[in-house]
Amino acid sequence: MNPGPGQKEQDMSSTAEHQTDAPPDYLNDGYGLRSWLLTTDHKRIAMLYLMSVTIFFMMGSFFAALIRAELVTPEGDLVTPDMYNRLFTMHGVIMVFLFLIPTIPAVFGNFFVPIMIGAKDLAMPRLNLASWYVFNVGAVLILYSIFAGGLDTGWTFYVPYSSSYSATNVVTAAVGIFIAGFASIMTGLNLMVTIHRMRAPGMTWFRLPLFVWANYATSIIILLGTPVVAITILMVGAERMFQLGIFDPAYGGDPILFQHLFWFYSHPAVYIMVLPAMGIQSELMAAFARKRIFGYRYVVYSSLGIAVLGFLVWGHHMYTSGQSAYAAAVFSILTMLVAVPSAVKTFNWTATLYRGSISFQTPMLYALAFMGLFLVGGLTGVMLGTLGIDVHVHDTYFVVAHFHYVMVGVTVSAFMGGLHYWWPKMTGRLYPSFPSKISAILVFLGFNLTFFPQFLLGFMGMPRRYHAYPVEDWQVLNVLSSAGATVLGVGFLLPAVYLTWSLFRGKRAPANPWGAVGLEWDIPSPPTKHNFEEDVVVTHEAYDYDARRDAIAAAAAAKQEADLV
Amino acid sequence: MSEAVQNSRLAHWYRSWEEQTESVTLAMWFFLVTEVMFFGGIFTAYLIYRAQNPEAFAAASHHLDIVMGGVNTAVLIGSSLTVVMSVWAAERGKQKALATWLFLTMLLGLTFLVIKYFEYSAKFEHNLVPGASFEFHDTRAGEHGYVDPSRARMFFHLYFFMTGLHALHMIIGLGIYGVLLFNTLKGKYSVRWHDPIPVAGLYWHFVDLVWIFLFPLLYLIGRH
Amino acid sequence: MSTESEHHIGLPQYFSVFGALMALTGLTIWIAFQDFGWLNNVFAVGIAVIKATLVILWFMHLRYSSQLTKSLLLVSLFFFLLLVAFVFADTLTRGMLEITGRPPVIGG
Amino acid sequence: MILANLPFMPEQASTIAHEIDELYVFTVVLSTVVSLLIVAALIWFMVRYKRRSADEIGHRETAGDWLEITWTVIPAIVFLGLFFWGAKVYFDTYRVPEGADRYYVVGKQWMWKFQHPAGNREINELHVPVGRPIELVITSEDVIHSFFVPAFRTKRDAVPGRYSTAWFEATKTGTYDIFCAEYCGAEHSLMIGKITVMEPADYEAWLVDKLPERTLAASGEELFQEKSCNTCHRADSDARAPILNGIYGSEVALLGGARVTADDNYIRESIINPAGKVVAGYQPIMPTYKGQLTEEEILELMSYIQSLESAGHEGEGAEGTM
Repeated sequence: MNPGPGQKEQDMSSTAEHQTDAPPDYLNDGYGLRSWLLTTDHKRIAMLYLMSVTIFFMMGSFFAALIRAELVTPEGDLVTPDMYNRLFTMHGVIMVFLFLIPTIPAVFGNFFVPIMIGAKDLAMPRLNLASWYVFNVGAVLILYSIFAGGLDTGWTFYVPYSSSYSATNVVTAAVGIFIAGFASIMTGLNLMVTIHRMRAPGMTWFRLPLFVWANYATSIIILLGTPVVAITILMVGAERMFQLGIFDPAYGGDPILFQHLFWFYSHPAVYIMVLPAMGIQSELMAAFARKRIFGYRYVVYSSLGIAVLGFLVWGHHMYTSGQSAYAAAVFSILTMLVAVPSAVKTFNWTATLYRGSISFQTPMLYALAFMGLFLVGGLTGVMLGTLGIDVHVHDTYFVVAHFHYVMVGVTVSAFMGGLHYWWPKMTGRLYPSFPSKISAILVFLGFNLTFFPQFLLGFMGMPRRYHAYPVEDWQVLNVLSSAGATVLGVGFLLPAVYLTWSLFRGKRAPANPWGAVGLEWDIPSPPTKHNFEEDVVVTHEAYDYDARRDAIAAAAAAKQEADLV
Repeated sequence: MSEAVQNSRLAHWYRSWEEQTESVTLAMWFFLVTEVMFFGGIFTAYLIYRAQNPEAFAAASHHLDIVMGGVNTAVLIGSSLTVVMSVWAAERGKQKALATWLFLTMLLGLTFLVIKYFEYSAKFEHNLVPGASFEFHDTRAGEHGYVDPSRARMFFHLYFFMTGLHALHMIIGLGIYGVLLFNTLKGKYSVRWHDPIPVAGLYWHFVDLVWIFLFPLLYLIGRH
Repeated sequence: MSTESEHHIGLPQYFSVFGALMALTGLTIWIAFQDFGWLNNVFAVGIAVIKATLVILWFMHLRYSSQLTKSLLLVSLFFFLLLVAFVFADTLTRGMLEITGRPPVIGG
Repeated sequence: MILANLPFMPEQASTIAHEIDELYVFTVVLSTVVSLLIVAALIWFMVRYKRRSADEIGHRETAGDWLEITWTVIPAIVFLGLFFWGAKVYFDTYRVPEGADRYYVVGKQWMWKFQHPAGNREINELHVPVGRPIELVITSEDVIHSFFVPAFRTKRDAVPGRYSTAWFEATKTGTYDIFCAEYCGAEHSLMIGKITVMEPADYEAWLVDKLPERTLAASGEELFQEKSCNTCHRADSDARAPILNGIYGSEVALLGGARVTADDNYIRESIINPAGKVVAGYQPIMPTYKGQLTEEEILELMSYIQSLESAGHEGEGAEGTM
């Protein structure tokens, strides 16, 4: 899907023709393992994160492929039920905690937030490097639990199964998630302090690019939500190891209290996953329509609105769980309110294209796919928030389809869009545009073929986490879904090929290949170690294409001359 | 301390000393926000279960040793004072005073942990530690009626989890202050640059704050 | 604490805050042994909040910190109370609707 | 009924199935229309404002505050409308109608155990009469399960340590699937059963030939004696324990002034943790029966207590006061 080169970045960069006086770019600013593993440069740490999350994305996808293979036949005869439980649990845990939550803030947030606000680096570079190591330690613990017998509690760890009935290594995985969560807190903290303290002179709050705003809102959620799941997981660990049965009904404990504490984090966590993706979407729409985002302030307020309202709605995961009907009604009203900011953003992105100058390069294909899939994902979310419908479709494939439309359809396509948008800036290389467009289309088609049938399966009553389904006529839809999964898999593998190829033989990227406006496009690609050679003073708004008309013309000319298609 | 060494403390990506101090302090305050939510989770569980079984919690709380709890509270408030004195000394560059206040803070922290150790061992003797050997008898004076031992055991689940977590934070605090003391003796801090002292102080005060809430909620219920 | 120079907190202030904290600890222990019914809980939490504010404002220098630092504390308290409030909203109203045929009798 | 035979819809075999389907189809149609409008706008903009030259830039737009307000308020109103409709349907699914027959459902790792009011016991099979409101009192013996019948659109989690209620009224005879919807371990996907809806006459016939020796309430009464509950809970006792006649569903004043309604959870808790909620005017001297009674025995005691109508009027099948 994107470069997963085994060895470190620096041995692959081509023979760098050193400009005599200009400082070397950050990739060539030091060679050898030490310069990479002990770097405090936010750009190198972002590349290290990119490698880690790519490996975990591939592992998670591998488990997903096995799940889809299993569900081709109703009998569920590919793997035993225990194995299947481990498969969907590890697919969930790896994808949620090791890919979706860290990726965009830790890769693109780390790389571009400092550049976009005109800073030389993050507020605490050493903490940034430490977060990468802590993240990998947590990941190793989670992955170790696979080989030591796996985990079969589902990524939700519902008590009392996870605390007293599961014989798998829940505690190892729980400690792994705790540590990975700590890395997420470190990243969130770093971004928060940087955005507050390190903005260049002239970069006022409402001149910040929307990607920075999105990371700001995400950091709020990370800082307020992650600790609660950390303590909840510690409680489950304490119950398993020291018999401190805090959720054990035998001592008056309440399994539904676990669900409250778990979802208090896990719903805002889905906004941790989706808000940065919305930030990338705003960047892509502005860059490829060459126009200011329509209603910039409303998009900012809706990001902050989502961050705050996100904490008020977690009860919609528990409508049928024995939670009181009145509390369910309160959570349902608030869920309807939290859907409004997302609707506002969708309308604003659509309005941005009006009278814009739209070009259909690969990142824009992903952005347009984002729009379609976010409509479906968002509106089915509203359906699930409606009390009446959720009673029937809770814990069925309708829910699985909804959150995959939002997680894969929205977050991953924004990640792919962002990757293709910033790849020239991060690596100084251009990738071939034809295969990348093919892979974008493949991803879109494969995705819809995989997950749209699951909406139908869900309403017909197929429960989730079933390795075998007794109803014969569900098989057709399941086979369609599995077929879609293979197309999606190919669609995601293609970028790994051509992006890695571009690292060696891709054309040299000019400073502004897309003719976009933003501090990151005013510096060479790849940028130097300290990003800006002279102090930056910001005078324009975020996407002020009119003021930068000449710069765009020059960039377009440079691109023409580098005979890019 | 030579000027060069001092300047190396000003990280190159900050524009001034004040900006660096403000950023580091702000970062610690953000971290304390996560700590508030971290303890918030277990305090929520405590409040819910206490609301559901007030009698059982009152009976169980009666078993806690209020003298040790009270002394521990005084010890922690004392340690907060020594921390504040260490910040006061650091601001004025009084290296010797700084070292003594840091050492006193560690001493008080250690006293707290030692008292905690005695409390826990007392619980072991009265088999009040959740596990196979847990047995509970209502020792409150006067007629309070029957208390379900399993609900009283829930109090001890929360008691050991919360005070254990707090003690863990105290141990981390001792580690931090050990490093500070070591650096002070090596003369790393000066009037110009002593950021770690007040920042570590914030963390220590937070650990004291948690105990300020833990003490009444765990020790003082059911005493009347 | 932004610039240290203008508002050094003097030693007497530190000691008076320390004295107040010790006094409040004694008070809260004494109150615990008196029977004020449900007021006991209010006193216990109230005194703890007062002690906490003393520590935060003086010992943690929040009095002289930036507006942002002050708001951080309130934000984190707000979200903690939000968690407690919604979980209580659920546990307290749980049994209401589930009685066969008989509408819930609220209060009274 | 147009909704009855839409493709990809499960059978509508209960009264509320129709309501839920109406709400669902309305939301799907509304979402599709709105999405198509937005996608149409997107496509039109993409075609109309394609980039003509490499250095062309978009027009400078002024923000339309009124436009923003309209597309904030309108979605909010539509969503709140959806909420009210959804809430009405939700409360219909959970407010059990008067005089529903009460069946007990006990989820145990990887099977469903049912108890009929008449005393019959079944595993993974449930026979119910058509056209009568059936109330299910659901609990679990180990982990959280979830009783889910797609054809009736009912779903309720079986949470260990407490009772949850759900109800349905079957409108069509036939056999429908029962699933466990909440992940509960190794054979979560094998924890399925069949619910057979029969005409009332066939149901009575089925009951008779499978009738156990005594009803739930009767076995509850026997347990009541066996566990010597009646030594204190006697009508004429010198007030050492509250009289249980007619207590079920009534309102109870507790020691310390609180008032609570004596529902299933209250009775179960008073058996497991008697000192939790003591009735005003009595001493908390009742010992706990935790660990001495299985879930089924507690349900039998529950049925017996419910059958004790207050001495005043003649309940159906009540044996009067002891």
